[in-house]
Formats: sequence, C-alpha cells, structure tokens
Amino acid sequence: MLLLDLSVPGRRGYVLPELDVEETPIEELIPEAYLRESDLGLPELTEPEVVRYFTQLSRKNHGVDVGFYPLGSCTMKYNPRVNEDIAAMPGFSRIHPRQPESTVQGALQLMYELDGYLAEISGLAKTSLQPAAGAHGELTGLLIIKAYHEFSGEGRQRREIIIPDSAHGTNPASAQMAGFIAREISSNSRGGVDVEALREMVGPQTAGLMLTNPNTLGLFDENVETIAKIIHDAGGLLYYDGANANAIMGIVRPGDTGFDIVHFNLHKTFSTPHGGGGPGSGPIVVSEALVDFLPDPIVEYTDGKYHLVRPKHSIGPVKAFYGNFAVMVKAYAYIRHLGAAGLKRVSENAVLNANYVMNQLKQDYYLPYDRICMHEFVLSGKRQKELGATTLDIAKRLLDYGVHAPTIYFPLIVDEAIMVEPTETESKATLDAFVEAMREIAQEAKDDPEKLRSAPTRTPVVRLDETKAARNPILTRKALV
Amino acid sequence: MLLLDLSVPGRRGYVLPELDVEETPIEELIPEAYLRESDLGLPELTEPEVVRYFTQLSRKNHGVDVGFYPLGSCTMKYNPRVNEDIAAMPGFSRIHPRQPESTVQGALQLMYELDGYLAEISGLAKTSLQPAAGAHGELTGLLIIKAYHEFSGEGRQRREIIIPDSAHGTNPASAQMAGFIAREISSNSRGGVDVEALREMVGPQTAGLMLTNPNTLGLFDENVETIAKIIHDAGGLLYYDGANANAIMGIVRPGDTGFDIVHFNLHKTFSTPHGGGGPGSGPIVVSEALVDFLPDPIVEYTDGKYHLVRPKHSIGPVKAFYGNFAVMVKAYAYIRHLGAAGLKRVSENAVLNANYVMNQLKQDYYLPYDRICMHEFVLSGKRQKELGATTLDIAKRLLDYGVHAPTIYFPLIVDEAIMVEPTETESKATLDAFVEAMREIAQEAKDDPEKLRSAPTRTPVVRLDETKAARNPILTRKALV
Amino acid sequence: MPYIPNTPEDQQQMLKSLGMDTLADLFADIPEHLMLKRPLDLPEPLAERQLLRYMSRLAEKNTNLDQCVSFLGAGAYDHIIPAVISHLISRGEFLTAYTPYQAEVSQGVLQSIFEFQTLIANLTKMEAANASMYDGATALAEAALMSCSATNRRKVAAAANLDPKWLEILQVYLESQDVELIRIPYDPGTGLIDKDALKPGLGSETACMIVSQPNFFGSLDDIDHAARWIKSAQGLLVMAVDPVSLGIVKAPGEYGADIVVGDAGCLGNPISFGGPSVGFFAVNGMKLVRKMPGRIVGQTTDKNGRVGYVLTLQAREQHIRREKATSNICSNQALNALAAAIYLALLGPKGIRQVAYQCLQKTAYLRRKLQEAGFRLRFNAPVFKEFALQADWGWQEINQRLLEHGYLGGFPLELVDPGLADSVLIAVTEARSKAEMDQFVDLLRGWL
Amino acid sequence: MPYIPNTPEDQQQMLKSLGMDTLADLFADIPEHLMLKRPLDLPEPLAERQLLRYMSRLAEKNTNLDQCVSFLGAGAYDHIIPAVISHLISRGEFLTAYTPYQAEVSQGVLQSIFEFQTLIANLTKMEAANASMYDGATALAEAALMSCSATNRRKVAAAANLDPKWLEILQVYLESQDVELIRIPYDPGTGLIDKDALKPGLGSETACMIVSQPNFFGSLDDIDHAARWIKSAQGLLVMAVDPVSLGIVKAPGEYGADIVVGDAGCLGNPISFGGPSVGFFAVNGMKLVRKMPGRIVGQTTDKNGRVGYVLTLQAREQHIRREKATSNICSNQALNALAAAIYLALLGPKGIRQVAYQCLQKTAYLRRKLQEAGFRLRFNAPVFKEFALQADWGWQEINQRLLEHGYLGGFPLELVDPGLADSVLIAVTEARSKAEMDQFVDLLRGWL
Ligand SMILES: Cc1ncc(COP(=O)(O)O)c(C=O)c1O
Ligand SMILES: Cc1ncc(COP(=O)(O)O)c(C=O)c1O
Repeated sequence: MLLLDLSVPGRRGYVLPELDVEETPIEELIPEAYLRESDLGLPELTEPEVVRYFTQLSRKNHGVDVGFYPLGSCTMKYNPRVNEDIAAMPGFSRIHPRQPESTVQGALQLMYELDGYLAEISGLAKTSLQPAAGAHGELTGLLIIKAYHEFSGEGRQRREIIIPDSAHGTNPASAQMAGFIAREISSNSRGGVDVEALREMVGPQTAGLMLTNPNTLGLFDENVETIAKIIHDAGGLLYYDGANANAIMGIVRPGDTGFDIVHFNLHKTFSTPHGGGGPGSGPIVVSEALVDFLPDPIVEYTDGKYHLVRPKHSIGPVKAFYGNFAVMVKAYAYIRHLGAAGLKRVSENAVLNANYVMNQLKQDYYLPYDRICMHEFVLSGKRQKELGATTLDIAKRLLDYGVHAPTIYFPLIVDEAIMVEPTETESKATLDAFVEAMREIAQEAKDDPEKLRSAPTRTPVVRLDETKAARNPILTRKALV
Repeated sequence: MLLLDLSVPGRRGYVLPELDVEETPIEELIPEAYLRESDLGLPELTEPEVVRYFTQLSRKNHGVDVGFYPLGSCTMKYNPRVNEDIAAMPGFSRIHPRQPESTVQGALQLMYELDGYLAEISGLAKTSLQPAAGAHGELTGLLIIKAYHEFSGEGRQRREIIIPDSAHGTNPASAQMAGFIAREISSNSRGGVDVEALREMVGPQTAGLMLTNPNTLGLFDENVETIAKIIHDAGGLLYYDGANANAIMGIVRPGDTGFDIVHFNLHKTFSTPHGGGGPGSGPIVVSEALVDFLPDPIVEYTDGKYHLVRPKHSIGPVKAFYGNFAVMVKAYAYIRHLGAAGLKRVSENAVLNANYVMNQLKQDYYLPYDRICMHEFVLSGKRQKELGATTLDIAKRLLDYGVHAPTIYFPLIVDEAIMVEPTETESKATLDAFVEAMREIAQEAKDDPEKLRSAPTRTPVVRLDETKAARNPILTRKALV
Repeated sequence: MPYIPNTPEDQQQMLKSLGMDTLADLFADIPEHLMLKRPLDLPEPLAERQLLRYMSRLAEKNTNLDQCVSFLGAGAYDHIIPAVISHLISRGEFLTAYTPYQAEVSQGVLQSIFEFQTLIANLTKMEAANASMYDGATALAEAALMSCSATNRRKVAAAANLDPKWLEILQVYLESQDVELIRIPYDPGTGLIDKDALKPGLGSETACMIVSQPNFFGSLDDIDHAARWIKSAQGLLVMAVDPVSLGIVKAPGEYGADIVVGDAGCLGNPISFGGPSVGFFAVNGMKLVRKMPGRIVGQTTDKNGRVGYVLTLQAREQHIRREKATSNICSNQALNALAAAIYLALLGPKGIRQVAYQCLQKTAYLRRKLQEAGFRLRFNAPVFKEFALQADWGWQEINQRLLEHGYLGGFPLELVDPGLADSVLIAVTEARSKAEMDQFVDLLRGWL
Repeated sequence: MPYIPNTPEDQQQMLKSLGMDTLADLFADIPEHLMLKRPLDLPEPLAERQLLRYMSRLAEKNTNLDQCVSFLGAGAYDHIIPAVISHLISRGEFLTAYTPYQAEVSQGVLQSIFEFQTLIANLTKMEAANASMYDGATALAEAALMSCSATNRRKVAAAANLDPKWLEILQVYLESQDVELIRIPYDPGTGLIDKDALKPGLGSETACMIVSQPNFFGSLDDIDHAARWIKSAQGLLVMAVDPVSLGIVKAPGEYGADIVVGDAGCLGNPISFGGPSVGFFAVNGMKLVRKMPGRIVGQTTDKNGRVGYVLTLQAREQHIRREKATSNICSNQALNALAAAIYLALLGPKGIRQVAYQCLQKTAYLRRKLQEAGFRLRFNAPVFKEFALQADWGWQEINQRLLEHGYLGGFPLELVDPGLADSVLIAVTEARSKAEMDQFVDLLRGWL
C-alpha cells in the first residue's frame, strides 16, 4: 500500500492558518494560461495516518541504531543524538543564507573554526565547506586542479587524472565530470599503487592523481611519499579521497604525506548521520598554493568579524549557498566533544576493531591481502563461491542474523569482495557475534549452500528480483508506459 | 539479554564535566558509617549500546503509531507530536516548582486557563490539576466528598460509596483508600444502574455515588437525572468517572446532568500520550459548593497576576507540587488547537466509529446490550467459547493481524467481555480491516479453534506463561530467593 | 478536522450502514433536554503554526533554568540530563503504547520496566521494586498505608525533618484511613532526628518509622539508630531516599530498610514545574511484595521456552481485587520510569557515583565559601546536596534581588516554618560550576 | 571515551589475539617519519553538558527567523513546516541507515524514496523522478550536462533571469565539460525572457533551453514561447521550478518540459543557512530516465511474489560505470527527500494549493500596499511569491535600519547586478501575516 492507495478525498493532514488578507481574484494576478489544470496527484491523508505509515515503513529498515552495520567504506558509526539537538537549535536551523553577515556571526564563526579543525586534521591550509558529499568534493577538488594548471598555462596539456583500479567509482566519474581523462593505474601485490607502472604513466599530460589512503582495501600505501614525488615531479597534484579518514585522525596527516587536496566525508568520519543516503557533506581542504582557487565563498576573519569572501581565482560556486550547514554543525559539535585525544582514540579503535575481526575471519574466508589493515578489510568469497554460494548469498544470509551485510563486490580488484568496516563504536561482543555469524555461514556454505542461496528468510521481504526491476522499470506508483 | 548482561567494566555512557572545585576529603564530609559499601549494581555501557538496546526493545512493542489499538476504556487515540514539542520548550520543561510566582506566570496562566476549559467542558466550577491519573483523581474526589460531609457534621455517618457493578476496578479501590465502604449496585437489563435497587440502597449512610457515563459498557445511562436526584435527596454527592469523556465533549456536560465532581483522564480524552502506562493526569472539577475543599494549591487570578492559593477548607495536597504539569501543557495545547467545534467533532466521530464497528460485528459476536453505543461497546466471546476458543484466544489471535487486542474480561458483568474503543482518529479503512479480522477469527473459531488457542504466532514472543510468572516470581534480574 | 480521518462522505456511508441520517442520531440515548444546546465556550482554535507561536510566548513568560543560575531545591533539583534520553523515550512504540496488557506485543515496555525494577532494586539494595509510582511523596504515603496493612497497626511514626510537603500528603492519606501520624521531632541544633524522642514504648503500636535520607534540610541522619528503635518494636523501617545520593551514601538495604521509596524524577527527567516525576517503591521479601501497590513485571517464558516478560502478581491490583486491592493505582509513570532506567544505564555505577560525588563536593564548596563570607549554617550536620543557611534577612526579598542578577536563590524556609524565617535552603547539584558559585558568594557577601 | 565501547582490557585482549602489544603496533605500515608526533591542535574537549551550553551560545550569536519578520527570499524561503516531520525523520531506522544497498532490510528507505519519486513526478506532471539531488542548483547543472549527452550537442541556452547563483554554478559545471553557455537576456521592463532574443537559428545547436518558473525576480514567464522555440530546434526544454508554486501554476509536464529540476528544501525542510536542502530531478521518457543522474528506486517482487523496492537502473551509476557514469553523485539528500515526501503527504493537494494560494495572495497584498505607499515595482509582470521593488535607496542600509525594528528586509539586487542597485527583492510566504506586512509598510512609508 502506497500513500496514494490510502488516500481518501477530503482528508487533510495539515491546515494553514486562515488567509488574513483581502483576496484579489486570481485571474487578476496570473494569466489564465499560466494556471495549473491538472490534478496535483498527491494523497489526501490525516496526520495520524501519515505517522503510522512512515512509522511502519521505518520498522522495515535496518540502521546503526538497530544493529551492526559493517558496510565497508561507509563508516557506519554511532550518530550522537546531542548533535541533532544542536543542529535543531533555532539559531542554526532557522537562519537564512542571505541574511546580512552581521546577523549570522555565530554561523560564520562555526564554519571558520570547522575549516581550521579540518585543516589541522588534514595537515593542509584552508577548507571549502561547500561540497554536499564526498563525490561533490572530488569534483570540486578536480576543478581546482584544473584551474591551477590553467592558471599556470598548462590547462590544455594536463588532461589526465590517474586513479588506482581499487578506487571508488566516484573517482573516475568525478574525473570525467570535471572534463579530465581518467587513467587507471593497477595495484601491486600488496594492494598499493604499482609504483613502477605509475612512473611510466606520468608525464606532461598528468594533471594529478587521486588516492584513497588507506585505500579501499583498507590498506595503507607505504609508498605514498614515492607516489607523491612521482606525481609532483611530473607537475601533477595529489588528491586525497578522505572517505577512509576514520583510520588516520591524529595518526598521520594527508598533507604531511604529500597531498595537495583532501576531501572529508563528514557523514562518515565525523559521525553525522547517513540519513538513508544523505545529506552528507564533503568539505575539501587544500594546500596554501591552492587557496586562491577555492569555491566561492569561503569564510575569513578580519577586523574582529567573520566574512564571506570570494577567493581571488575562485573556480566559482559549486552549490547554492555554503554547503550542508546543518551537517557541518553536527561535525563541529563532534570535534568539540571529542577533542584531539578523542579523535585519535576513534582511529585507534576503528583500526583495532577491523584487525581483530579480520584476524578472526581469515581462516574461514580467503583474505587476499594478508597484512595489517586499517579501519576496514576486504575478504573474498571465492572459496564459498566454489561451493555454490556467492558473496551475494553470504550477504543475504547475514541479514538473517540481524546484521547489515558488508559492502560487496567492491573494490573491483578483489573477486567476490566482502568489505568489512566495523567502526570504533562497536563493542567486542558485537564483533564476536559477527565473527560467529560469518563462521556459521562459512560452515553452511560447506554443508548446505542452498540455505545461503535462498536467504534471507527472516526479513520483511525475502530476496527481491533486481533483474525484473531493471528490465521493466516501475519508478512511480503509476508505471511509465 | 538484559542491560546487566551487556555490561563490561570500564564502559561509560555519559561523562560529566570535570569537577571544578577544590575537593574536601570525603571523610571530612560524611561519617564513614554513612557511606555506601555495596556495589551499585548498575550496568556499564556506552551510549551507542544503550541506544541500540532501547531501540531494539521499542521495536518489540505495539503503539498507536504502529497500528490500531482499540483498547476499550483507554481511548488510544493519536497523540499529536506538536504537543510534545510544546511541552519540551524550556519555558515549560525547565522551570522549578518552587520558583517565585512572578517568574512562572506563564505556567500559572496555562493552569488557570486549563482549569477553566475543563470546568466549561464538564459544566462545573473549578478544577484541581493535581491528581496524577484517573485513579488519583477518584481518590481526591472522594476525599472531597468526605471533607464535605465532615464539614456538614455528617462525616461519621456517611460511610458508603455506591458503585455500579460495571465500574472500573479503580472506583471501589479508591473508595476503600479514601476510607469508605464500597457498596456495589447492580446494572439493569439495559446496562444502566438499577434505579429501584438504588432507591433501596441509599440512606443516611450514603456519602455518594460514583458513576461512569457513558459507562464501561459504552452506554449512556438514560436515568442519570433520576439517579442524581435519588443520591442528592439522600444527602449524597455524585462523582463522575470521566474516563469515557471522549464520548461527550460539547454534547452533554456531567455538571448539567447532576454530577458534583468529575475527573478527566487527560491521557485519554485530551490525547496526551499514554507512555507505556503513564504519565497520565487526572484533574478533577467540582461544583461551586465544593471549591473550598479542593486540594492545595489551586490557581487564582487576582490583581492581574496568577497565584497559587490554598482553598479555605482544603483537603490538603495529594501530590508534591501541582500535578503532572507537562501533561497539562499537552492537553492545553490540544484544546487550543481544536477549539469547541473540534472537540465536539472528536466526540461525534468517536461515537460514530464505535457504532459502525459494533454494527458490523454483531452478527459474528454476541452483543449483550444491543442498543446505540457511545464511544465504545462490549461484545461477548461466549459463542466462541462454546466452540473452544475463549476471549483470551481471540485477543491473542488479533495480535497476529498487527492489531492490539481490545480490553478483555472487563467489565466484569459481561461474560467473556471484549471491549472495543476505536477512537475518532482511526479511518474507516482501519475499522473495516479490523472488522474483517474479527470476522475471520470468528470463522476460525468455528473451523479450527486450535488456531486461536495457539495464537499468536507472528509476534516477537508467542503465548507467555502468566501462571509461571505469578507462581515463581522473578521480579529483577537476580531472582528473589 | 485535525486528526480525524472521517470525511463527510465517510460519515454518510457509516451512518447509512447504521440506518441513521445525521450524527445527532447517534446521541438518541441522551435525554434531549440534557444536551448542550450551544457550543462550548472555549477560545477559537489555533492552527498548528499559530499554536506554536502562542505557546512559545506563554512559555517565555516563565524564567527558565537556562536563563538563570539556580540554587533552588527543596524537593526538585536541576540535575544534568543526557541528551539522548528524550530521543529514545519519544520513539512512538514507547510513547504511544499503554500499560502492557497484551504481553506478546508489549515486550519493549515490559522489559524496560523489568530493567527499571532491577536497577532500582540494585541501587537501593532491596530485593524487589515495582513499575513506578506517581511520585516520591505518594509513594511514601502508600508505603505508610502498606506498613499498616502488613503489621496490622494503625499508627505511623515519621521524622519531622521529612519534606514538609511529603508530610502533608502523608497526613492526607493516613487520615483517610484513620491512621494516626506521630511526628518524631528533630533536634533544633542539628536538624537531625531527636534521638531522645524515640522512646522505647512509643514504637510498640507503630506500623513503621519513616526516615528520610538526606532529610529536608539536606542532612544525613543516623539511620541505624532509628532502625534499631523501630525493629525493636517489630515495626517496619521505611526510608525515603534521594536516588542520586545512593552513589555515595549507604543504601537503604544496608540499613535493613523494609520499604524504600523516593522520587526518581531526578534521574533523567526534565523538572517541568514539578511533574511528571516518578516515584519508586522497593521492598524486601515476598510477603511485602504481595502487598506492594502498583504494577509489577515478572519474567517468564513463552510456549517455545523463550524468555519474556508479563505483568504479574495482579491479584494485588484494583482490576482484580477491586475494593480489596493493595492500592488504587492504575496508570503510573511508565515513560518517566523508562527515562530513569535509561539514565541509570547511561551513567552506570561510575557515573552515578560521580554525580553524587560532585553534588557532595560542590555543596561542600559553596557551604564553606558562604561561611567564609560571613554566613552561618542553620544546622550542624553532614549534608549531601543541600544545606540551610542562616542570616537575618528577608530571604524572599533577597531572592527578588538575586533574580535581577540572574540567580534563582534558595528556598526560604519561612515558607514552611515561621520558626526558620532566618534561613534558606540552598541546593547545589553537579550542574553548578565553580564560577557560578563564586559569583553568587561575591554578590551575597556584598549585601551582608 | 565517548561512544567507544572498548575498555583498556578489551583492547589488550584484542591486541593479544593479534599478537600485538600496543595500539601503536596497528600502524606499523605507516612510515614512522610520516606519523604525527604531537596531538592535533584542537580545542579541549567539552563534556556534553558544556557542549550544549557552548553551542547554544554560538547559535544565539545569530539572529534567527523566529526573532524577526523576514521578507528575505532570493532562493531560500521561510515556509511553514508541520511539526510532526522532524519526529518521523529522526526515527533511528531512517536517520542512521545509509543508501539502501541491501534491499531486504531497507524497505523503509526504499519505499519512502519511491514515494518521493511518485509525488515529485505527479507534482511536476512528469513520468519519472530520481531519489534526490544535492540541491536545485546542482540538479540544474546536471540537467544541462544530461541534455548535452542526450542530444549530443555542446551548447546550452539559459534565461538570464535565472537565479544568478544557479547560473554561476551552471557555468562552473558546463565549463568543466567545455560546453558553451548562451545567456538569453531578459526584457529590462518586465524581467521576462526577451522573446526577440530567441532567434530561430540560435537554437539549432543548443542541447536545451533552461527556463525558470517563476524566475529570480519572482515573475511568471511565457514558457510556451520558449518551449516552442527549443522544440523547433530539437532541443530539450529544461525547467527549474518552485515546487510550492505548482499548487497553482501550470505544471512543467503541461508545458511539455523534458527535464524538470528544482529545490525541494521548501517542502518541509528547515532553512538551516541554506543547507542541507534537496534537489529534485524529473524527466519524461525511458530514454532520459536511463541518462538520469543519481539513484532511482524501482518496484519489483520478492521470491514469494510480494511487492518490494530496490535500487534500479544502476548501470547509469558511478559504482558500475565509473568514468562512463551519467554523473558522479553517490550520497544524495535522502533524509531531506523523506521530509519532502512527508510534507507532501501531510499537505495533500488541498494543502499545497493553499500554500501556493496564500503565497500568491499575500505577495499581491504586500505589493499593492507598497505601491499605495508610494513605491514602484521594478518589473511589470505577474508574480508568485516574490517581487522586485524600486526606490532610490541604499537597500543594504535600509535593511540595517529594518533589522533594528525586527525586520529582515528583502534581498538588495545590487548584490548580484549593479544595474539593479535601486531595487530589492521582497519575498512573502504563507508564513507572513497581514499585521506583519502592514507594520512593515508603515515603517517603510515613514522613511520615504
Ligand atoms: C572511497 C570513497 N570515496 C568516495 C565516496 C563518495 O562519497 P559520497 O557518497 O559522500 O559522495 C565514497 C562513498 O561511499 C567512498 O567510499
Ligand atoms: C473507567 C475508568 N476509570 C478509571 C480509570 C483509571 O484511570 P488511570 O489509569 O488514569 O488511573 C480507568 C483507566 O483505565 C478507566 O478506564
């Protein structure tokens, strides 16, 4: 039953105060040809019905609050509720982006300080908080790389962005959107960038390299300095995909390892909730040399006041207004609550939890890169596949244990990949229960793979037919004909 | 798993700001013999664990937000969320009951006005908002009756409170607590008070009568005036149990039908949430003659200010401070939102919904009193019992339909009672689905009563052993030995 | 029609199925002349938006605790509340459920009550606790009545240094049952129970002795003495305690209390002008359990052997025993009890100890600073989070002046006892900071 | 350690299982000299209580919309938000879930996105919509890029009366792909698209024509004209619309739009200094659906034939197609889309019409009153909820004075176009009352 199936003409879920001004006949205000003729196609319901409908929907959903959610690369950590209360304060939630600066000094101060914290954490100079998500940060960073090369007169020539084959799909997609050619660089046997191949790939056409470090295998690329040197020597810039920054806070700073631009996912590392797929926030931090290219506006502090300023060679704005401000508020509060020691403990424990689980599982699942991992690790379900149960089946079976499945089939360089990120907010008991479940499933794959293939069975719906959905797309209540 | 089962020494769920004053050695502050030696016996958990634990618990619970909840006598209507926001405003939630009156004029105004609204709705003079629930209101009302008779010098003599056999159990229990003797009066064939029996029962020993009207059969006692006259003529007072006031707002006023004291359940009629069993609020409204006996304090308005005042012959306070203030705020907001017309529509639709469902079900279930009902009605499962499925079985089977069961085995005067109160916030579609479920169950009782006896099957736990719980009580995590 | 799904068409259809024409037909059973012929005289309805504005203006007519620095206690305290609690208790499944009559779909509420019972029992070091009471004061009154029923006696002794409001309420409840209340005076110098008043003979007919720890003046009493006295008279020891204090102060169970009551509002519940709060009620021994007022949740198993929870021992309750019930309580304060359980789970033993310790230390600090500033203490006794300060001032006027400086002063004791007109009760919780206290002392010192 | 369950003992146990001694051993892969040898230079941590106090003080440094009467719009509007929305979207299952990769345990999010798609498609009268975009501006930019890819053309025409910020962002996105942006000027007298500028030849190479309804000046344009022009050139009609206006104003689908975008922040989302908002993106025809950026949810069935929802058509997305993806969008604005869906469900057709109607009437009222008070209108065109007012004033200074009287004045157009320095953009939503407007007019009249 969808909302429109529940609709009954005449019901109202919300009523405005009565109109209190004299009315002008509508035809005197709007030409008739501009008026809507068709139905609005919206449901007619009361508030109690809407509440029950969405409450029921929510009960069919897993979330971090419901259970373990080791979705690799997504840092599904606990989202402190106090930050929600803070973001909802009228002084943050009820301010208009076009208000005079004098009336929003608190908001600007918050942005300015958050900018500074992120700069400190990344080891870089200045932040743009405008990007709405990680991928948006990538695009923005790449536009800065482009602007930088154009400014140096090398814009035409430097058209290539080098991206490891282990990278997240947004990296090549962002490169493409930014008008670059994405060149894929392969990984070496330790899961890092193949340095020799890289040396061969760089040249005057190189605009830069995008690296995730720890990468999507959860591995720290030990050659990061060498890589940086190769790129810099070739005249390129280094972009750091910070989706995995939960592993490195207070431990190592991308800026110190040679990166020029970093993006953070506030909705991952800084614990702002994922909201079923957003809102996120993907601020980028750049080195001193790139500050002038940042998007418009950034926040500056002069004469005892905070100001919105357009950087000298700004690439322009990439989003209306200043970014996902309410998300920034939550991340800011998180940093202020934890402080330096707290953030470092976050990373230490995120890494500890991942290694602990990895170590427990490597008997039962193939571990393609058997070395210390950072905050996450990638298994392969290939042994189980040979027994007749794919990684998809394993994932679906996990759902029956009340656990959200790890990320699967990513990174692409691992066959039947199972990417596990426990995060630091999970207890040892939860990790142990997960290990136990994974082991039972490995056993089931041996004893009765059909059990996995027919999983899940304890979920609100059982295995859904994705092929059917794609072949005959029904995208709204009334199907597209 | 209980909280203490999840506990791990050393975990912290909340940390206070550091102590910022110089410390005095504790032995200089408290004699050693006064210090605690034993464990606190509390769990050690982090905030994420606590959130997940209680989120999981909540998901095992039915509520109005989850589905239909036709629990008779309890008025499980929709609870508007805006009222929660209002009650949480710091100006209401963060005020201390002992603040100087000048600093809580808003709170006192709210109480004074709510007092007036309830007086208007009941047709009586003045309200005490102090009682914490309906039963507490009953006790308070009865103490006023007692004080009134004592004041007239008849305290010794008037020891009896007459209560219909259909009354809620709190009525006789409250009478007992107030030091009265409860006399049960039987119901007539139409479900009302047996007027002839009443005439015989009254006398100089009569302190008063407690009546629920509509009563717990959901029936309006047509003889209410006669009853009032009999009691008044005998020198007694009439107490109105207003648990069923959802049927009568703007339709008929207890005061106009002869009652001297009324209690309301704000958590029923005025839509404040039931909270899993409270907090409620059971204000009482009394006639002019009884105002001086009200609990201490009441709110008065003089010299342009609101004051807390002790009535001249007050029975004293019945609760610390002023009652469940936050609940009052929600009820006040509800009344201000609906207004007179809105409240009347509430009652009209509550009654319409009840009659509609009753009429649909009377083929399949025995209806002991086949007449127009008010906001609720009582069926009997006796036909089904003959087939081998009791009312309890029917109730349990309903749970499998995602519906909370009606109140069962109450009122006591109906065999195998099933007491259904749909409330006005339910849609016809929901009512129809309930009717359908009840019919299917009636059919199952014929075809396969075992199905009912073994219900529920789709709930988080299946039929629980209440006998075992009572025989060998385990009341805390470590059982009583 | 806010919140009402029936459209006029729905209504017509439903009426038709009933063979009726108009909504008025539904009320045919009500004698016509009794019906209200006019609309209720209530203010015009406000749309949600207007309602919010109106209500927030009303709220702003109050000075709230975020707008001032409060040293006010006397039965209600400004303790810190973890932010997450309100989020958890407002989940619809908790908020919009009622008493868990259908256990199979109410395990959430039932298990959370079981947790509350467990945590309260452990904190007080008693064997069992119920599902909650209206508040501490009514819990105390019910404890006294229960003592009478358990001992078959008709007198109750109570320390006169109990919260005067609680004593008044106790009096109201006892009077209704014709039980006599014997007030045990306190020593005017210490505010503690006058030991001489606890005469051996006196106890022989009293059902219980009620003591409060700390007492109304914030002081800690020699409970052992009172305990010995009442035990020797075969009466019950009823203790009213501040649950926060139990992080440091000896638990009632350690004193051998038979019944323990208190107000758990201070555990994670907003102060809300004094209500809703939540009372707790704990006892030792099955005999007393069976006489306990209110709901009790017990553990059991389902047909498949799975652990679950149900309302139990209902034979005590009004809906079964009616006029023979142990109490008339029906709706209690479940949501507030849930908040308290969450609070205790979050704070844990270390947290509760920390709260207690900070209350103790901050109170000691302010007390000392005020003494150094030239004030006198009204009573000479150890205190926990509150103390009586003495100065020949009109404290109500002083409080007015303090308000102008952003302070909510203490509770002027003259409001409850003219004999204490020179004293004020000052409460200090963990929420107060050193800076707030220092400035408060400076201000008061200036007025000396 | 806030939010971290590992105790030192847990850590030791876990390290031991790894054959390690200290936490530092975990980072052995990081070259020693790269490691940070000092603590991060961040402010000292604040306990939750202190954090709340600090943050509320910071918040209070801003003047919020409850503290003033706002006539500010220019891309963000103070619309009324039903109170219940925030309660529903903060349920943990919605708030703490991510993109619904595991459909079987994500039906809540999936079905709610399906509702959003349906309601947006219906409101715009288009055939399909996606799961959300970052905001209206980026949705517009992506629509332009998508038009290029769908038509294989490298020019985009856009009306110069679009929101200047959106135009700038469009420019940034187009430049990165070397797509040329052709600005179609507006008539200086009406602010409407200059029809003469839409020359027949011009369109032949343009992928699309972008129009905004209403335009930045609040006016309603002759969309049919632009539509005919672009259709005749086989380009696509891209419309940027205010979803609220669609309660009254002709739907994009009725104009034959191919792509419709807009900002749905105004549907039930707090204004929050401009973000997070949520963009929507709707198209006609499967061909365009397959080029759409962002997530799409489709209906299907499970193995038992039960209806369910899944992410679908993922072949368009970055995680499958990588550099061939139709866009790089990954996380979108799901929770804001959920709020918008709930808003639309609550308001329904009558409610949305009412919001639109009140915006229209109140705007008309204020516009008339200001004219009567002696002000001129900058443009002569029908308007919806915003209009440009002209007076030879320094509007930024006037706004300062207005602030002192509790008004947040309109948007001074000089901030985007020096040629419009004499004008201010005034927005009036359903949230404004007659009294507020009358007083505003009185004030301004006095300064004329
Ligand atoms: C490694 C990596 N990079 C980039 C992204 C894109 O971030 P967002 O979803 O915030 O756009 C992700 C998100 O999953 C990621 O895991
Ligand atoms: C008819 C009737 N009277 C009294 C009460 C007692 O009300 P409360 O539970 O608020 O004490 C109830 C509650 O269920 C009731 O239904």
